[in-house]
Amino acid sequence: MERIIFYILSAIIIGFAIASVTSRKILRAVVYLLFVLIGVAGFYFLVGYNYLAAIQLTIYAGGIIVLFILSVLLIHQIDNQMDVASLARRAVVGIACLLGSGVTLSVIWSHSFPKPAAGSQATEVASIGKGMLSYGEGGYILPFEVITVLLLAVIIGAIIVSKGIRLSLKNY
Amino acid sequence: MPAGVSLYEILTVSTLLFFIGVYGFVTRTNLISILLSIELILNAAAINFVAVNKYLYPDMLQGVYFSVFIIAVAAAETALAISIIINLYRLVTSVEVKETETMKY
Amino acid sequence: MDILSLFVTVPILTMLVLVFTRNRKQVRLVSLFGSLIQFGMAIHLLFAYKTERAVNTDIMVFVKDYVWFEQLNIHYAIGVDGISVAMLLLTSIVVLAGVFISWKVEDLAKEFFISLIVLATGVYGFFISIDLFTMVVFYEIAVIPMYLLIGIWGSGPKEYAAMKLTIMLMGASAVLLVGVLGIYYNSDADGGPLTFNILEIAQVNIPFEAQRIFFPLTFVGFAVLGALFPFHTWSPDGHASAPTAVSMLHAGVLMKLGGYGIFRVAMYLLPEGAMDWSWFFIILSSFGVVYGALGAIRQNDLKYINAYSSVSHLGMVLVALLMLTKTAWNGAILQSLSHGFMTALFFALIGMIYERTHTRDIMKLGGLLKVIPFISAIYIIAGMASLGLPGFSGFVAEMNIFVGAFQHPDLFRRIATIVTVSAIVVTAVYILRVVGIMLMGPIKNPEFNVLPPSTWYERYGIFLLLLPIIGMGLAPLWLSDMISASLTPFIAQFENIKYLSHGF
Amino acid sequence: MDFSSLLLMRHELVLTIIMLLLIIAEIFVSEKHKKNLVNLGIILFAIHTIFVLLPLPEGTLFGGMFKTNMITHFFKSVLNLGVLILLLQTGDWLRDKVANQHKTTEFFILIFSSLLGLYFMISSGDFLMFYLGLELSTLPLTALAAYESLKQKSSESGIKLILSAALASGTALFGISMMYATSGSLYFDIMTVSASHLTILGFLMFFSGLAFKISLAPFHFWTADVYEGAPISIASYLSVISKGAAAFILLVLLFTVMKPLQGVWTYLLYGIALLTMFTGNLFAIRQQNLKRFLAFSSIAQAGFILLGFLSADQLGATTVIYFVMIYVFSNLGAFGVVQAVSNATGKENIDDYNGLYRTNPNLSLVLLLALFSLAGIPPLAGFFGKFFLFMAAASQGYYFLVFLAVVNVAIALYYYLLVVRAMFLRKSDTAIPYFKCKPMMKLGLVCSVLGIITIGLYSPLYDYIFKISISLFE
Amino acid sequence: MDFTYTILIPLIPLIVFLILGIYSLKIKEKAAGIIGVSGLSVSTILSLYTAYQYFFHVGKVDGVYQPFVEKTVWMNFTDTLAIDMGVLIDPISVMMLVVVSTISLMVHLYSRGYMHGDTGFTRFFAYLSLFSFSMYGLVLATNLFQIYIFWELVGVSSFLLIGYYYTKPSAVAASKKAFIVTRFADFGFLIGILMMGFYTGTFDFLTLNDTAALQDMNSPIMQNAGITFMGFSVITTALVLIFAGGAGKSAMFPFHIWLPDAMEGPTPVSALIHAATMVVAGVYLVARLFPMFYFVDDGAALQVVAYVGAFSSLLAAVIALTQHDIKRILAFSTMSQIGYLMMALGVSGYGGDEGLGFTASMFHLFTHAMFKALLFLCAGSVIHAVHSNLLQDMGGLRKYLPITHITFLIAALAIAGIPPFAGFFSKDEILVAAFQNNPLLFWVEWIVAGLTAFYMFRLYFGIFWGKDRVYEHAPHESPLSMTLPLMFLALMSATVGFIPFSQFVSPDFVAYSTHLHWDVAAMSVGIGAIGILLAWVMYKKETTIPATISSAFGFFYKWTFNKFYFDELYLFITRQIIFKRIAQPFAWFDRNVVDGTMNLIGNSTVAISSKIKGTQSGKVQDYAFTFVSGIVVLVMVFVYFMN
Repeated sequence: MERIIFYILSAIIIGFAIASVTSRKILRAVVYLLFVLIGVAGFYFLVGYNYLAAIQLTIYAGGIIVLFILSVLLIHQIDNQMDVASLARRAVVGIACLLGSGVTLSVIWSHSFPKPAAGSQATEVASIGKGMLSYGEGGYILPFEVITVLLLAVIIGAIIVSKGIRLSLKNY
Repeated sequence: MPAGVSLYEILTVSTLLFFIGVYGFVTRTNLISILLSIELILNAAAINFVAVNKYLYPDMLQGVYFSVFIIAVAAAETALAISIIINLYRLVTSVEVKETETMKY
Repeated sequence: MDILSLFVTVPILTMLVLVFTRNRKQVRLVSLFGSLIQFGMAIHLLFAYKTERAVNTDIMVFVKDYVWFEQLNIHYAIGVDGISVAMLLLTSIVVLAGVFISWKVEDLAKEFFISLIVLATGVYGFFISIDLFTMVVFYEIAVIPMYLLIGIWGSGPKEYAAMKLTIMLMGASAVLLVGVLGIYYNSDADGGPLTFNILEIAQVNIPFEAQRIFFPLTFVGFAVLGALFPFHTWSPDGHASAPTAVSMLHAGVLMKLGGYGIFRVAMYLLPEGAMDWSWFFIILSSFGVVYGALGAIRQNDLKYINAYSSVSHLGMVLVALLMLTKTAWNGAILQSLSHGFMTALFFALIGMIYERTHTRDIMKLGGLLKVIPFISAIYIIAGMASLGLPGFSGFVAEMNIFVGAFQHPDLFRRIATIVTVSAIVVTAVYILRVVGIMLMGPIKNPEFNVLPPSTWYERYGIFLLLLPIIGMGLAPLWLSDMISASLTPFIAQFENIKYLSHGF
Repeated sequence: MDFSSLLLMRHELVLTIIMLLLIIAEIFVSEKHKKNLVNLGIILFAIHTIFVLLPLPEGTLFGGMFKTNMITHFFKSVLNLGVLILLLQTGDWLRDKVANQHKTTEFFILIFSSLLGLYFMISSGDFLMFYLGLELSTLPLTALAAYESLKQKSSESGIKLILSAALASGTALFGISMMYATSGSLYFDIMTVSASHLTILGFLMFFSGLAFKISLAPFHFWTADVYEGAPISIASYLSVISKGAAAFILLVLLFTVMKPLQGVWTYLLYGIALLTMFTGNLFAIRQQNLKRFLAFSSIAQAGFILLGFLSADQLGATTVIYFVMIYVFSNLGAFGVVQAVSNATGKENIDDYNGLYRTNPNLSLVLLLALFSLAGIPPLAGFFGKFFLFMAAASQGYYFLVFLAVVNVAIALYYYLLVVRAMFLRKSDTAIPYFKCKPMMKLGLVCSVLGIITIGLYSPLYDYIFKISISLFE
Repeated sequence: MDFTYTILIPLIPLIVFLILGIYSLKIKEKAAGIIGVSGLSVSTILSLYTAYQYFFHVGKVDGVYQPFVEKTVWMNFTDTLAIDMGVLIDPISVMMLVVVSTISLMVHLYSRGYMHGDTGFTRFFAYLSLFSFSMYGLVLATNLFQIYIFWELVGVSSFLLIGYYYTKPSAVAASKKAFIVTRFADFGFLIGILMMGFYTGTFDFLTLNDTAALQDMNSPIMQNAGITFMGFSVITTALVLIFAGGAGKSAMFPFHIWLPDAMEGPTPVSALIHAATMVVAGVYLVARLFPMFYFVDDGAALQVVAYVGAFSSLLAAVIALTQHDIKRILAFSTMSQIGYLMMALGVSGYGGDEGLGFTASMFHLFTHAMFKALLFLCAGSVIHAVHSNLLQDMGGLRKYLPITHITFLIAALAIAGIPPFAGFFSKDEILVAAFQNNPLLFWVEWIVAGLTAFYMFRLYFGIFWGKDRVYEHAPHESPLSMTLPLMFLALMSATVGFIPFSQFVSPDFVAYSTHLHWDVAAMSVGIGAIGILLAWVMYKKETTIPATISSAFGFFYKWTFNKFYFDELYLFITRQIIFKRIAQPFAWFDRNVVDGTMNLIGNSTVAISSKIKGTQSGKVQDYAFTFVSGIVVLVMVFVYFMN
């Protein structure tokens, strides 16, 4: 049963991924990406990391996709056809990517993974939250703090990049 | 873990996803769609972490936490990238890749 | 501060003072004063060495050794033997003469003299150092200023010449560097510690395989500076474009680093490699001797002629070094010295002629002996010295080389020797060609009927260079004995490996 | 753990506090005093630099996520020094060109947060911290690259940087996940690296992420374009600070965690070093724009740095750190002069420098020294660094590599001399007229020149690095 | 009795040279003349005193002349080999001292008149002193290297003196030619010295000439003589090479071409250097090493000397027949006479009467110096009078230049070998020696004797008889300063023949006595007389005979007149072969191939860099593609090819 679900999910992921990198309407591409993300979230559900799946849905599907859509709207790109790269280019890149994935897959499949260790960590939200805030072994408070700085920096960066024009126009 | 689904298959999916992303990154002519491809790549990595964590080292959640941070960083990255792209759009009213080829050689 | 380190510190101090000079007058005086001090030190060192040598039988005297980079076994190690003392004397004299000759430098005088002294510092340091690392350091210090000196104050296609010279010499130092590293990492062959110190490495039996690999690298690395045959092309262009004093220092002193380095590093540390490769390099260099001389025959630019004759004369140095006999080595060192003085004198005279006539094309000149008798007469004397006339240093050096080379019993070296000796005829041809066309014969150009006579500083420069030439030529004993006394360790190096038994 | 041990994070904490102070100041400083924020930022950072020089015990925090020891501490201080000099050189530009755009504080905050990222990357104890540090050090720079938002080039370089960075980090992540799969953990201390194919795959992908930051060929292409478009100070920061830090962390990882893979990365670095040196030099030869020129020269330098890795011993490590330090000062000197000239006249091409010596002798001398140090001319520091790198490579018998490297030195000398030629040899009627450097710029240049001259000759420094770098090997 | 003071003989001229040379622009003509002459006269007196002392008092110990040596080490080569500087006093060196001093003094005196009013007067005397110094040094040399040193110095002073009129292109060319040709010969000389030094372990004449060792087959020298180098016995090769050096200085075939051109120099110079002293240096060199030449390989090298000498004398005599420039005629006669000397040495034996050739050669060297110098000085006086070198411009001068006329006649008779003049005795001894040892050479030289007489009197009649030419101003006799030396030398030429030379000079330094061989004497006088008569018939009056003969021998005449085209040949070799075919290609090769390669390396680097610039395309996607494909390639390399 789970197996079938997995195959369906992977079909969704791969299929929509391809669609999203080939579609000539950008908005559609965004939507396809949304499906991919949802597929990934589904996969997280499947392996039992519900919290992660939730984050995937909220931040990705909820946040980033919206961001994309907004920007697309902002730059009036909804319905005009993107011109695609030349066939030769696509062919070359495609073959290269196939080659690359072939190499990677061959390496992966030729590798024998150790047997999974018994027992598994509790994955309910509370424990994850504790882990996120504990500073001992397996505690993630430091990365948590760092990511806040990162976000702050990125916000400021985004601000200065976009704030430039108006003020400078005023000054010039 | 899901019955009958081996780690190999999951890694296969993620690998394919990764290279599809690369393909998109290289072939798309529009900056925003390049960003989309990047999301694919990041997701591929995230899937790997989760799968490995689940299948091999389920006693600790390193992979899961890693994926969480990946997602967060991805969001930040995208936001910043989009702001720069929009700035470019305000300068040249286009988000085509070919607008970003003035500096070369 | 020990007596040797002064040779590095005094020029540096001179530079520092120069930085604060205000007008050209001060610049001249300061640099003159500085180079006078160096000259004095060189003289003093000469006598100090003689007295020290009397009581001290070490290979090197006045040895000082300061640890520099401990983990890398890099020391600042200095010391001198007869050879380096002679070389230091040469350097100081040529530098002093150079200062005199470039008395009238107008454009950026301060910078000019500073770079000149940087060059001198490098040369001094190279000659006093017995640590491979410091040697390489000073080598490159000496080479780099050439770029600015030629590029800024030069004439003709100076940018091209300067770039070519710098790049070729730096490429050479690239090869050299590999060789030095190779020697360093084989210096523990006998289980001792790694070391850069020449004297210590000399005690080590570096394995033959390593020697035969690293000898050519080291040799070529230095030989490019010594204008070895296929790698000499930087020298004509460089000399032709360089200002007078720079040509003097370059041909007179800098090119000597090549022969000295080959002798002190390549051959002293890698005797078996030298044995193994000497046939090849003998062919190159003895060919270079004739080649340079023949090249000089067809040139019309005075500086080109002199540059090619340098190729020929320094080729003799290389041949002599590879002949592996004490006399030939003695001759090689003497030849380095005498060529240093002679070629410096030549370039000085060429510079004076060029200043007056604004051409270096001998076909445009003629009958100068009538117009500027002093300079012309000195030119003839220099020419005679350069074609090996007895009574001048060239003869002493060449005879040592020829006799020494002939002491080596094997036929191949005999033939190489005879080829080399044949150069004395060709030398006579091109020297007399210049003398005949430029100094004798009718005056070709009416505007050369009256030319300003030589000035006091020019005369000082000339005499400074002429005296040692004649001194060496008339009384070679004091010098050649001092040098040949210092050759014994080298002999020992080669006797360790019984070079005669290698044979050909 | 008690919170006194947080003092181990002195660098990071103080820097964060400074950022906060700046934000607060931004709020309270009135319109017309905005310019003073520049001085404030620089002064605060100077204080920080000096303060954190205090010695520091070794230690590990957060369950091994954050490690600090003498060598990391030392290197962070080097970075501080570099950033300080860079800020000194940038101050005038900020004050005159930027202040009126209300962007000064942001500039400082972004620079500092990037530096903070580098700190975390350097002392990261696991891949997660490493990854976050990487991102934290890169993303603010993308914003800064696009800082001059009126210039299309600036935005272009920003886009190029962020897209390449994203791809690089994505690849690195994929690689890290593979290594996670094979080595069982993300903590450097715990993970057991084995030389299986999958590990090699993961390692290579992860390596590409760092190689991107050090701009090693073939992962270097972004460099020139980004440098050219970005503000000079950012180009300088990219080429000096972040590259140096990345080299350092690469060193740490290869010598500790990836030790089992030595058989792989030795050959890898051998090839990459050659490729990088030749690419950098061959491209640099024909550059006109000085920023591009320096970009390629810095690529070549990165190639040289790799030589030091090849002798996987303490001398090699010491040499690499030593060289990076020298490189920091030399490059800062070069960029500083370029920035000074570009601030005064807006000219950035080599031909514009014709006859510079006759109008601005001091600036030309600084540039001369910096370039000669980069080219490796004694007695400047660069020579010592390069020579020791060659020694390191030769100690393992890679004489051929050393030979090619030195050939590259000759090529490099050629194009450095092209600049020298323009400044000293050429005469030009349209030469850049004389202009006076602001005191801050002067200070910055003097500092870098001091570094260039002294570091090489002052051997105790090398000994000190050698002494403390032992902590990499226990 | 020690002869240390003889060091002064060369040193005084050296000092004079330094004084005159350094202040050549300051010292006036008169002072210069006085300084030069007085300096040299001191040397002359010393030399004569030495000769007197040596020959008549201390030299001879129980019938054998003992060599005296004073020397000091000048430079060390190896433990055994060194260059000494010193004086070697033995019969031949003393004899040479006398010759050099006499001629040189005469020339000095003569020059004061001849060079009067010349701008470079001081310089001229400086050069003369330099030459005297070098010649003395050469004569007194104690070893091969010392002789080589002064050999070079002599060459240089000859170069300077030939090129004295340095604004005259022909003079410059001649001086260059002289120096380079002799230098080329010296190349052989030097190699010879090197071989000699290596195989005998010494440069010292006395050691080399140690007859005991030379006769003992086990002595090191003879041992080494067995060694062959490129097929020849090394010592013989060395000797031949050394002789080559001598041939160069002495203008023997094939190095003779420089001598005629050397006449571009002032006439006194020709008299001093190119007639009397320097040109016989080669002969002196062979004589110095005579024991070696004689004993090593049974005189194989000596044969070469003999035949080269004979051939040269014949060649020169034939050429001299047709020349018009009187100085050139004299030059060729000099060459031919030196050929005599060489031949005489070549046919000489060792010890007792066997050594006649040696003695004769030295004797003839002595006499020849006198009358040939006299001839040149006379020629100078004539040229001084008519301002031309060419025979055509002269005639009937006997009434204008009585003294010159008489002295010239005496000299001519002397050289023609007419008794009782000096030449007769010496030449006679030479012919005798040849007659006894090598009839072929004897006949050759006999013919040459006739030719000599013929062309000398062609010259004599051509100058002093025949009808007057048009002279722009009436020729007048030269001043006393010039005629005095003439008269003195004439006296010598007339009388020195009676010196019993064999009492003083012999190969083994043992005095012995010679007697006249009437048959040979008669033959030589006869042929001489025939030659003179022919000349009388053809040239005393203007006749058409010469023209008819020359047209009769058209082709041969043309060849001889052009000196058998040797100059052209050498010119071809140097200009066409060495310069054009060798040096030019070398220069080209250097510029284009060697230098070209260097430039090519540089340019190709730049070219490559512009070739690959395309990869930096500015397209971020291309960068990404390279990025990923780079990884893939690396993975493939490390996973598949590097296990």
